[in-house]
Formats: sequence, C-alpha cells, structure tokens
Amino acid sequence: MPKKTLQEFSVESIQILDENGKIDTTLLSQTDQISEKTLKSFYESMVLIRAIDEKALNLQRTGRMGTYASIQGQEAIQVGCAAALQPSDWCFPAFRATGLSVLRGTPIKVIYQYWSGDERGSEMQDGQHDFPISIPVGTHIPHAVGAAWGAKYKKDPIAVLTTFGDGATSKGDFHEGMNFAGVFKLPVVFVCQNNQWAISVPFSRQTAAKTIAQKAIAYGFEGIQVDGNDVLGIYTVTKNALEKARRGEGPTLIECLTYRLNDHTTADDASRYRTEEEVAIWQKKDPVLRLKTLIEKEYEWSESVDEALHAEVDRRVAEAVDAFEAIEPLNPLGMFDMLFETLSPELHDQRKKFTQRLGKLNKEESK
Amino acid sequence: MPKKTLQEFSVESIQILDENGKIDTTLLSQTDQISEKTLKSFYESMVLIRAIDEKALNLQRTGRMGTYASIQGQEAIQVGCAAALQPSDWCFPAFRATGLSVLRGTPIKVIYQYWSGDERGSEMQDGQHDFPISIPVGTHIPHAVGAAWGAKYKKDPIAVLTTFGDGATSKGDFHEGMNFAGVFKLPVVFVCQNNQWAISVPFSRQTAAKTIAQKAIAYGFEGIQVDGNDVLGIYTVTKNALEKARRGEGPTLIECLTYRLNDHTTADDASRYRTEEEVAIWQKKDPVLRLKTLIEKEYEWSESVDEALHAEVDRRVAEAVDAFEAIEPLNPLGMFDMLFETLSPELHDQRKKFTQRLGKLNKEESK
Amino acid sequence: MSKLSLIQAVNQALYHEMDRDPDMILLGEDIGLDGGVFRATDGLIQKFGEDRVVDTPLSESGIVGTAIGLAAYGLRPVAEIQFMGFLYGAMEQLISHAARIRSRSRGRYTCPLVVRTPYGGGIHAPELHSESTEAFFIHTPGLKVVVPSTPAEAKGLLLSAIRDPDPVIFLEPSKIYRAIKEEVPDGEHLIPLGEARVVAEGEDVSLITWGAMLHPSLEAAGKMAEKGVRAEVIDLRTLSPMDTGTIIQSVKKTGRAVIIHEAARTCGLGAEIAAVICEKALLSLEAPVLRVTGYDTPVPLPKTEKYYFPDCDQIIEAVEEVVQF
Amino acid sequence: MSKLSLIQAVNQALYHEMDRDPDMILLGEDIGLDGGVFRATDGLIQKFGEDRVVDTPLSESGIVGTAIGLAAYGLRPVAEIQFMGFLYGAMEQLISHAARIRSRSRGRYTCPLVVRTPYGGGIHAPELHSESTEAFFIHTPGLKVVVPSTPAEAKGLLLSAIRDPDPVIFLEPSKIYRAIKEEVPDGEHLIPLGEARVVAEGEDVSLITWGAMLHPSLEAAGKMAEKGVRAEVIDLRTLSPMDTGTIIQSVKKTGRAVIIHEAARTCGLGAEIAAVICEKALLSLEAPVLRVTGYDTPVPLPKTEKYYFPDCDQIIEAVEEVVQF
Ligand SMILES: Cc1ncc(C[n+]2csc(CCOP(=O)(O)OP(=O)(O)O)c2C)c(N)n1
Ligand SMILES: Cc1ncc(C[n+]2csc(CCOP(=O)(O)OP(=O)(O)O)c2C)c(N)n1
Ligand SMILES: [Mg+2]
Ligand SMILES: [Mg+2]
Repeated sequence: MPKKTLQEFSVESIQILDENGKIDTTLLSQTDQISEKTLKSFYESMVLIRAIDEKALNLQRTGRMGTYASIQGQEAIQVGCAAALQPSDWCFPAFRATGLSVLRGTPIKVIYQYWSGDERGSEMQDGQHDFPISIPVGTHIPHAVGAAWGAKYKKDPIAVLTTFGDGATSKGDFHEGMNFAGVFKLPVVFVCQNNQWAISVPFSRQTAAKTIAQKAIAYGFEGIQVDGNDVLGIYTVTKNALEKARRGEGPTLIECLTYRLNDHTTADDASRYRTEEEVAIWQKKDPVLRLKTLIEKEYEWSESVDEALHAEVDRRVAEAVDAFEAIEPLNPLGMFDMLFETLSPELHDQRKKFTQRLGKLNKEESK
Repeated sequence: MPKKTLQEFSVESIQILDENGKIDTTLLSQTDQISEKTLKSFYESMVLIRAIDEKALNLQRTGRMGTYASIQGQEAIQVGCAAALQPSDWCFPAFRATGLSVLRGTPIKVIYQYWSGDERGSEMQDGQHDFPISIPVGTHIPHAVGAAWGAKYKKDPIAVLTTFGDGATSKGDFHEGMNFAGVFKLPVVFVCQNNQWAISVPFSRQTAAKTIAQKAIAYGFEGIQVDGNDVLGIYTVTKNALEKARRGEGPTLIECLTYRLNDHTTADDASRYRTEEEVAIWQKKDPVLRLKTLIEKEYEWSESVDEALHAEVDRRVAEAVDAFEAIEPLNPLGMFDMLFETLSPELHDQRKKFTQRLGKLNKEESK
Repeated sequence: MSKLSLIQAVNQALYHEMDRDPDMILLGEDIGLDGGVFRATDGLIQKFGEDRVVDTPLSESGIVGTAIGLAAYGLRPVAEIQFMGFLYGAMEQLISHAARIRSRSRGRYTCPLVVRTPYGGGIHAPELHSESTEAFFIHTPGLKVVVPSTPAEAKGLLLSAIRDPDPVIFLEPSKIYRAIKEEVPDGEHLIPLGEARVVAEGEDVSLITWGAMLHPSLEAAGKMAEKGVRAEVIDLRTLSPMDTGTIIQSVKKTGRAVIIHEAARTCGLGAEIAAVICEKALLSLEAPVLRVTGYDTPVPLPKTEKYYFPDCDQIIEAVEEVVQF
Repeated sequence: MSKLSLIQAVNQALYHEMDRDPDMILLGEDIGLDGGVFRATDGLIQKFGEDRVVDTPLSESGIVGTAIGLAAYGLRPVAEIQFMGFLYGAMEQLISHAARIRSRSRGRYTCPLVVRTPYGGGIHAPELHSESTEAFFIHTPGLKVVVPSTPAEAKGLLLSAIRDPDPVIFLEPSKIYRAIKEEVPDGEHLIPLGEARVVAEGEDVSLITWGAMLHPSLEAAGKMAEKGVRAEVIDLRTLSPMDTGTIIQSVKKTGRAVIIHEAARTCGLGAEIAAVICEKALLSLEAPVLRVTGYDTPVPLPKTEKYYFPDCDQIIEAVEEVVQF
C-alpha cells in the first residue's frame, strides 16, 4: 500500500427556502412537514426580533442605551435555532443573539437592560436554561461542551446548543471545545453564524478554509453548511442535529452562511472597510422578506394581516421600552454581593467602606 | 441548489519503504532518486541517534543525567526531516527531537547538558537556525509560524519546520498557529510525530479524527499522512513540502504515524497503561531495522561494515560523554544576566545580594 | 488515623469525597490508568470508573473551560493540571469565566470547581515545572487560593475546597509530596478555608509563610530559638481570601515580620502582606518588614535551581536583621 | 510641536517609527482599514501597506505567539490587543515564551516585541473592557510594563518601548485617549524606560500613581494645596522595572505616602510599592501607607462602573487620613 486514500470527506450545503421564497419540497419532506402555522410563527418571530433590534438601535442613538450589536440579516438563524430547541435544552449564545434570547424567554426589557450596561440584563427566567452572554469571543464554547458533558454524565435527555461567529472559530477555545465534544461524543450542537465579517476582518482573513463546516473534519464529526438566511433549512438541520445529540450520537457543527447587514455595533462604522455594493447584494437576500414572499404566495398572507402583525409587535416593543425606562436604579452593592456565596472579611470591609462612600455620593447627587 | 456538495477532500497515506524493507520505486522515482550514499547516510544517522538515545537512558539510570524523553521508534522522522532541511531553514522542534537536533548541528554533549538541567544545553551552534526546546506542549508552533512570516516578509528564500506530538494537536496553540499559517500562506511545514500516545493518553482520547493529517482541512491547506517509520517516505514528503514552502505555495501538515517504543520519559512507567503486545507489534516495525534490511539487500551492507559503524558511533558517543562529564559547573549568575539586555536597578540589587550569598554557600561547600 | 504522605492524603481526600458525592468527577491529563504523574489519583479509576475519572486531551484551557460548564450544570468537577506552569494556557477561562460565572449570572449559575495543581520548585524537573505564581490568582477577584503545607492539612483543606460553592485554585507543593509523613484523620476531616494557622507561638518576630516554605521557616525558628529569639510561625493555608486578622494580631504582638515565599519577589503575595501590616500595624513595627523570596527571574533549570529558593540561612539572616534593627 | 490627544500621539509614534524602521510591522485585529477600534492605527495601512499593517484572525494567543516568532526572526512587531481583557488568552505565550526567549536561548534569540493594549475603565463599555491587571505582568520576570499618562508621555514612552530589545507590555489608559490634548514634540521624542516622573513637588505627602489615575491625583493635590497640604505627585510611567529610587526619595522627604491605582486592591502594584516603602523608608514614615484602589471585585458594567474607580474625593480622604495620623 504505497499510496492509499485513508479518508474521503465532502462538505454539503443545504437550502430549503431559496432567495425567491421558493421551497424545495423534497428536502422538506425528508424531515417532518412544517405546517402553515409554524411557518407563520417563524415569520412573526422574525418580525418581532427585527423590531426589537430596530428599537435597540434607536434607543442607542437617542442616548437611552449603550453600545449595541445589531442582528439584522441574521434573524433566520435565531428563529430556526429557537424553534428547533426544546425548553429543557441548554443554550450558550454569543453576543449577537438577541433574537435567540428573546425567543428562549428573555423579556425584551431585559435585553435592553443588558445593552444599557445593567447587570440585571444577564438574569435568566425561571426554567430558562441559558447562559448569559459573555464578551470574550469564542470562550463560551467550552462551557457549552462542559454542560453537554454534564448532561451526558447525568443521563439527562437534553442537548446543548451554542452560537458564535466566524471570528470565534479562530480562537483556541473553539478548537479545544470542538475537540472535547468529538472525543467524548457529547450532545452539543455548534452553530456558527458566519456573517463573513469579524468587525472589519473579512472571512478570507479569518481562515484559508473555504467553509467553516469543513472544520468539523478536524474533530471527527459532522459539519454542514446551510443557507443562513433560510429559516427552514436552519430549522431542519438544527432539529436533526439536536435529535441526533439527544440520541447519543454526538456533536454537529452547523455553519449558517449569512451576512451582517448593519455595522458591527453602534460603535462601528462599516463604511470604513466594506462596500455598499456588497451590502446591497445581501439586502436582497433578507431572510425576513424571503419568508414573507413564501407565506404570501402559499398562505395568502395579506398586507393588512402583515400590518396588524407589525402594529402588534410595535406595541409589544413599546411596552417593553416603557418597562425598561421605568426600572429602578441598579444597586451597586451587587458588585460585592454577587461575587461569592459568602463574603470574606476583607470584602466585607471593602463593602462597608463602599456603603459609607455611597451614602456620601448619594447625598451629593441629591443636592 | 437545494443540497449541493461544496468541497471534497481526501486524506492520503504514503509509504515508500515498507515493513519488510522493500521500496516502492514508482513513488520514489516521482521525486529525485535517492542515491546509495544517501541511503547509507540515513542508516548511519539512525544508528547514531539511537546510540545517543541509549546512552542518555543509561546516563539517567546511573544518576548522571536528569529525566529524559527517549526517541526510540521515531528515528526515521528525525533523520528524514533533517535530510530534507537546508541549513538556512529554521527549525522549531518539540522536546522529543534529540535526533533532529543532533543532525541539525547540536553537539551530543550539549544534548546531555540539556537533559541534565544545564541551561547551556539550549545553546545553538553558529549558523544553526533552531529554536531551543521549550516544555509547554504545542506552544512553540506559533513561533515557527511567526518566523515563517518573518522570512516571507523579508523575502528570505527559506522554509521553517516545526515538530510536535499527537498530544500537541489538542492545544489551542496548534489551532491558532495552523490557522495563521493558512491565512497568510506562510512557508512552514508542520511535522506531527504521531506516536499514538501522549504519556498515558491514547490517540483515540486525543481526538475523534481518524488521522492528524485531516486536521489541515480545517485550515485550508494540504495535510498528508506518511508511515512514520519509513525514512524514505518522510524524506520525500518533507522535502516536497519544504520546496513548496520556499516556492511561496504555503504550508503543509505532515502526519508521521509512528510509535514511542520506550516509556514517555525516564520518569514514566508505560506498563501502567499499555500492553506489551502493542509494543511488540511496533518493535517489529522498527525504522532502523527496516532500513538496514534494505541496504543489506540492495547494497551488500555486511555485518562487519555494520559492526564498524556501531563501533565508530559508540566511540563518538563515549567521547561526548567524556566531554559532558568534564564540563565546568554552570555559573548561576546567568539567572540574572541572561534575562534582559540591561539589568534594572532592582535586579542589580538582587544579583548583588545573590553574589554575596553564593560566596557564603561556596565557602560552606568547600569546607 | 494513618501515617500518610501529602500525595497520599490528597488521594485519600479525593477518594473520600468521590465516594460520598456521586456528582464529583475528576478530569485531567493522565489521571486515569496512569494515576496522575505524581500518582494523586492512583487507584481511583479502578474504583470509580472511567466516567468519573476522565483522561482528557492535552488541553489545559479545554479542561478548565469544560469544567466550568460541568460545574454550572451541577457537577463538582475537580480538574488536575499537570504542573502549575501549564495553567497559564487556561488563564482566560479562569479569569474571565470561572471567577465571573456567579456574578455574571447574578447567582443563577455557580462554579464549584477545584483546579488542583502541583506547584513550587525543588523537584529537579524541566522549565515551567517549578512555578509559584499564586499572586496571579490572588489578584483575580472571584477565585479562592489554597495551599496546604502538610499531609493532614492537605486532606482537610482539599475536602473544604471541593465542597466550597466557588472556584478554588488548590496548589500542592510538589517538593513535599513525599518528604513528610504524618498522621491524617480517616474519613471526614475538614479545615475551614480562610483561616491561617499559628504553627509555633513566639514573641519576638512573626514568620509568615505557606506551602513548602513552612518547613525551612520552622527550621529557622528552631535555630533562632537556640539563640533566644522566639519566632511565631504562621502558615497562611488560604492565600485568598487571606486571614489578615491572624497576621495583624501576631505582628502587633511581635513588632517584627518576615515573609517567606518561593515566588518572585515583585508583586508576590509577600508584598500584599507587607502592605497590610504597614497599613494596619505601623505603630507596632519595630523594624522594616522583610521578604525572603525567589528572585525576579524565571526559576533556573535543575543544575542551579537550588539557588533560587529561600533557604533556612536566608530566613535566619532576615530574622537577625529585623531583631537587631 | 502639535497639540495632540493621547491616541493621536500613539498614532504619531507608530507612524514615526515605521517610517524609520522597515523591520517594524503592526499586527492585530481591525488595525488595517478600520484603523483600530480606537483609531490608533488610523491611516497607517494607507501609508505602509498591508504587509506592514496586518489584520489578523481573531486570535490573541496567535497574535502574541506569531509576534514572538517574528521578533525572534529579527523583525520589530508591535501587536495591538483590542482590550486588555482579551490579553488573558495570550498569557501562556507571554509568560512562558515572550518573557523567556532571551534567557532560554542564552541570548541567541531575543524578543523585541511590544504588545499595545487599551486598559483601564471609565469608557462605558461591556465587561472585560475595563481591566487593569498590570500586576500580572509586573509579577512576570522577563517582561517590562509601561503606562503613559499624557499624550507627550505616550509618544516618548512608546518610541522607547518599540526600540527596547526586550518585550514590553504597553498599556494605554483608554479613558484618557481623547480627554486631554497637549503639545507633543514632532519627530524623535524618547523618554527612557524605568524612570518615574515627579509631576508636582511637595513636602507633606507623596501621591504615587500612573495612567489615568494621575489626573484625579493631581486634582486632589490641587485641592489639598488650597488647604495648605503640599502633595508630591509621582507618575511611575514604567511599572516594571519600577523606579524605586524616586519613590523612596520622595517618601523620605514627605514621610507619608498614598498610592492610587484602578486595579483591584489585593496584590496590585500598590502592595509592592507599600512593601518597598515599608522596607526601605520605615523610619521616615509618619503615617501608614494607604492605598486608594479598585475593589476586589470585577469592574461593574457601565451603569455602576463609576463606583469602582478611585475618585478625587477618595484620594483627598486618604491624604487627610495620613496627614492627620
Ligand atoms: C477574545 C476577544 N477578542 C476580541 C474581541 C473584540 N471583538 C468583539 S466582537 C469581535 C468580532 C467578532 O466576530 P465574529 O466572531 O465573526 O462575530 P460577529 O461579530 O460577526 O457576530 C471582536 C474582535 C472580543 N470581544 N473578544
Ligand atoms: C501544556 C502542557 N501540558 C502538559 C504537559 C506535560 N506533558 C509533557 S509531554 C506530555 C505528552 C505529550 O504528548 P505528545 O504531544 O503526543 O508528544 P510525545 O510525548 O508523544 O512525543 C505531557 C502531557 C506539558 N509539558 N505541557
Ligand atoms: Mg462574523
Ligand atoms: Mg505522542
């Protein structure tokens, strides 16, 4: 055997709902059928999370919120993943996942709190098995893997899902986490929102690999690319991967190829590094429009129904903004009280001195 | 395009000299012919580095040297790589590379110095472009990549080679280094000595991938497996990869599938975790024997010539041991003097106090 | 009670707690069949199986990172890092995550994780096998740092560390893994975290130390006693949070302090101790607070490593200096 | 001379040195067309091209690790890490390698690498964007640590850092990137590393600080002057190696010291300074050495971050305490 082929791999790409709002029924029927109701609820979710995002940008612009990372263009991924997940599954999102968090149960108000720099914005609802966002890119991936390991150890019939960007795949944590998942065959699904930019760094500068999906080959499990603006493809692929995970058949890497339509965050100016033409191309592939085209065609979704949906969504968002703006100030003592289960004497001392200082500061402020 | 194949990959394995000492001439002739002289010099090198290794084990056992990591079973890789490298190339070996270092120019004495805990054991010869060994597994890989980047920047017509074990591929540094090499298309060759164990951890626990070679797919460049006990295969593949690198065609990952015949180090007891049967199988694949069979058959390499070679090698090693044992003690002041180009006042102070202490200690010892 | 070495006491503590708590799992490199490079986990895979004693890939950040996930999920992971010098690869996971999981999630998730690692020098091992950079972790809010100095201490502190609801870096002085044997209580043996131990009482000078350095400090105290100088010797045990009360009380009594640690001098824990003394007991001080420490250089390789670590003579010199000041 | 902000001064220093030294290259995330998230490298890719101003993958350990290789190969890499909190991923490369390349290779290879990173808080950014863990690097033998406090200082110190033959961590106080403008010398402007600067002379108390904290310290000194207390204000500039001489000289004169830093209190550089004072100037001390610092907690998110950092009032309180002691 002087020269032999040891292994052959191929990387596949899936698209169920194309850019013109047309469905590939063969692929769809391989999985369970997606009902009219489900399709409409996907669309409603997308409209909702886009409205939340629009409002966040607006709150930031008007000085009522801090730096914010828009999810526009990436709604299909978040809706597809949320729909594929069970409530009992655990979820470890990266920061560009506002939609996913909302659909997993985080109140809109809490989202705005987080981006306004209020620590209560990281609080989870009862029964919501999500990790709060953390900022260092990619470093939450091993946590998802560890939780999946815990679930496997405890024989809990759940799966874990984590999201991250294309940039995150360059970090050592992506590698070490993926590798553990493969070695221990853990029930975890890695969802890469490949929006082709990491702030100003294009995908081609992030890796010489043509796809993120093929990176799974390095870890001995399956990777697949899906059109990241196709909610049906994402839903189907993610659901299959989660079920496979729950069956004990190990991890999957899903690359959702998409595009970040807005600046990286409100602190960024994308015109410094990418062209309007490129953005325009992707604007035409908008995941929300695409689904709208489908339901208009297939289920007689009318403009008036659509307007009613938008009105209802706007009302919900406005309500959330009111609630957000009515929040009582954050107690700064949390800095001490949330750190350990029990305060050490030294921290107790620091806390005491801080309380005195706070008293003075508050007095001055109220003057 | 609802479902399409984006990419196809295959992982190949090369063997030129098989386990019975037979050469595959088709593969060999694809590259430049390897002359009788070269083949014999490969064999001589292997005998030499095995003798150096044996002596190191002996020095350790008799308390004249510290912990040592044997290279037995892995000689073909080190001889093949050394032969493929040009003196002007740079080399970043991991710790299991005694043979490579010797063939790159490190005096045998200096090898023993290193493993006896003498810092002068990390010194390079004039014109030897090698980095000293460092201990944290895999973390030297980015340095090799950085040097390759430097060479590319300066348009120096050289390549860089780095070696590491299967265990090293699990570290984030492997990932980050490989990824940079791919993105910047750097002149670097990654040689994994996959000896199938990382101390007691078997390859199957290191990664779920079937090969290390396929990990290159994640970084968008070529990976290839070669029989790690076949010096001709290694030489050929490595030489090609180095030439490709020097031509500006980017990096290559070479997985040399081999086996560590001895304990991990002299501080290890491999019988705790692996079977004698497994070791026996690999003893039969010994790279030195294999090459001997070939030259015996093809070039009438006789027992008497072989004995003369061993005698000469033993003489060289004995000479090196004498030189090693005659070395004057290491000056501990190097601790301060080697740290920065200029000592800070505080370090100067510490050095002064240390000199006083040293005076006292030396006086006591000489009593 | 049985007479155990420090490494045996660690092994016994792990055994005891795994037996008691089915949610406790061990993970690390070579901790399974090999029993760990120092044999801390010897026999545990045979007893508890390979789901609970898990050999991992060579991946320190992966070990700590997944252990954080395990802990948050509700397990009690105890990770072994083969040497402290390899913990540097996991710093981001420790600083940015282990230390912050509780506060970031506002108490919803916690991180009851123990990272055990051999630390300190004197074992004639290669570079980065002699690290004592405890100060990194002490300076990281959200982590606890514990260092035992004897076998019985090791068992009692390790059990408390494992049961602690927050992340603990547990540093085992490898130099004395086998150097001392002492009676170690069988079964439950808990030493509370956060309390220093006065090992020897004295009136003239306070020697403040921890880990392997306790032993030359005691030796120095013994020799000084012969010369009529009565040293109080404090073993800190928990470095973070530090038992400032015991330190200050002692220095107020003795008026003199010498701090002994292996770590590099600048910005080591010795600095913090001196600063606290200088802040809280200045008026009691009859002499400068001295530090006997490693140098501000990497630890040399085995041939000359002995010159790096504080020895009994240096401690005596410092004590004489403060006594004669 | 032109009036520049600190970030402009950094930009000018980079420009100046790249123009002078063809072996200098910049690498980091978003430093090319984007000009860096704070615009430190604005315009440089246009001038020097994309071989010399290199956007890298999102990979801090990769950036530092390859920069070490670049430096050893003979280039002068200046790496930008986007925020100090992301440097933790590169700790192993810094501690185990950058700091040791010269000594490990016995001087054969060196590591003339500068790692620039915005540091400190007060910019209303998310978690881990407000770190000031300089003590980690000060405690690492083999690294130098430099922190400028004004635009002119930034230029002079950065140029020296780049020309230094050993690795330098260059921490830029992001809070004052744009807060102050001052005259910055055009062209060559070198401030030697290792020398502190006495910003204000005084007889009654020494305020020792660096980076952004210099400004509230100066403000406090000004207010105290109105009350007749003359504070000497020392800007350390180079934290490692530290200019102990200037500190001791000042404290011997004033008899009182207050150290101000943003970093968490325990095991911060303030501890080292207090310890050095307590060792070398004890008899001159007329009051305890006080530290005004961040708390031993992570920096809160923007809503309450302001409570974390030392302010003028706290400094004044500490000064009053030592003066009235
Ligand atoms: C470890 C780390 N390095 C740098 C940053 C700064 N940063 C924040 S987001 C980002 C780009 C992330 O790109 P990607 O992973 O593709 O996610 P996307 O923003 O596109 O959703 C960078 C560099 C960070 N938060 N963490
Ligand atoms: C970062 C790091 N972790 C752990 C160790 C301890 N250690 C030394 S060698 C080794 C195994 C290395 O395995 P591999 O990379 O396959 O190389 P091999 O020893 O087989 O040549 C380990 C775990 C180390 N030196 N560095
Ligand atoms: Mg992206
Ligand atoms: Mg191996």
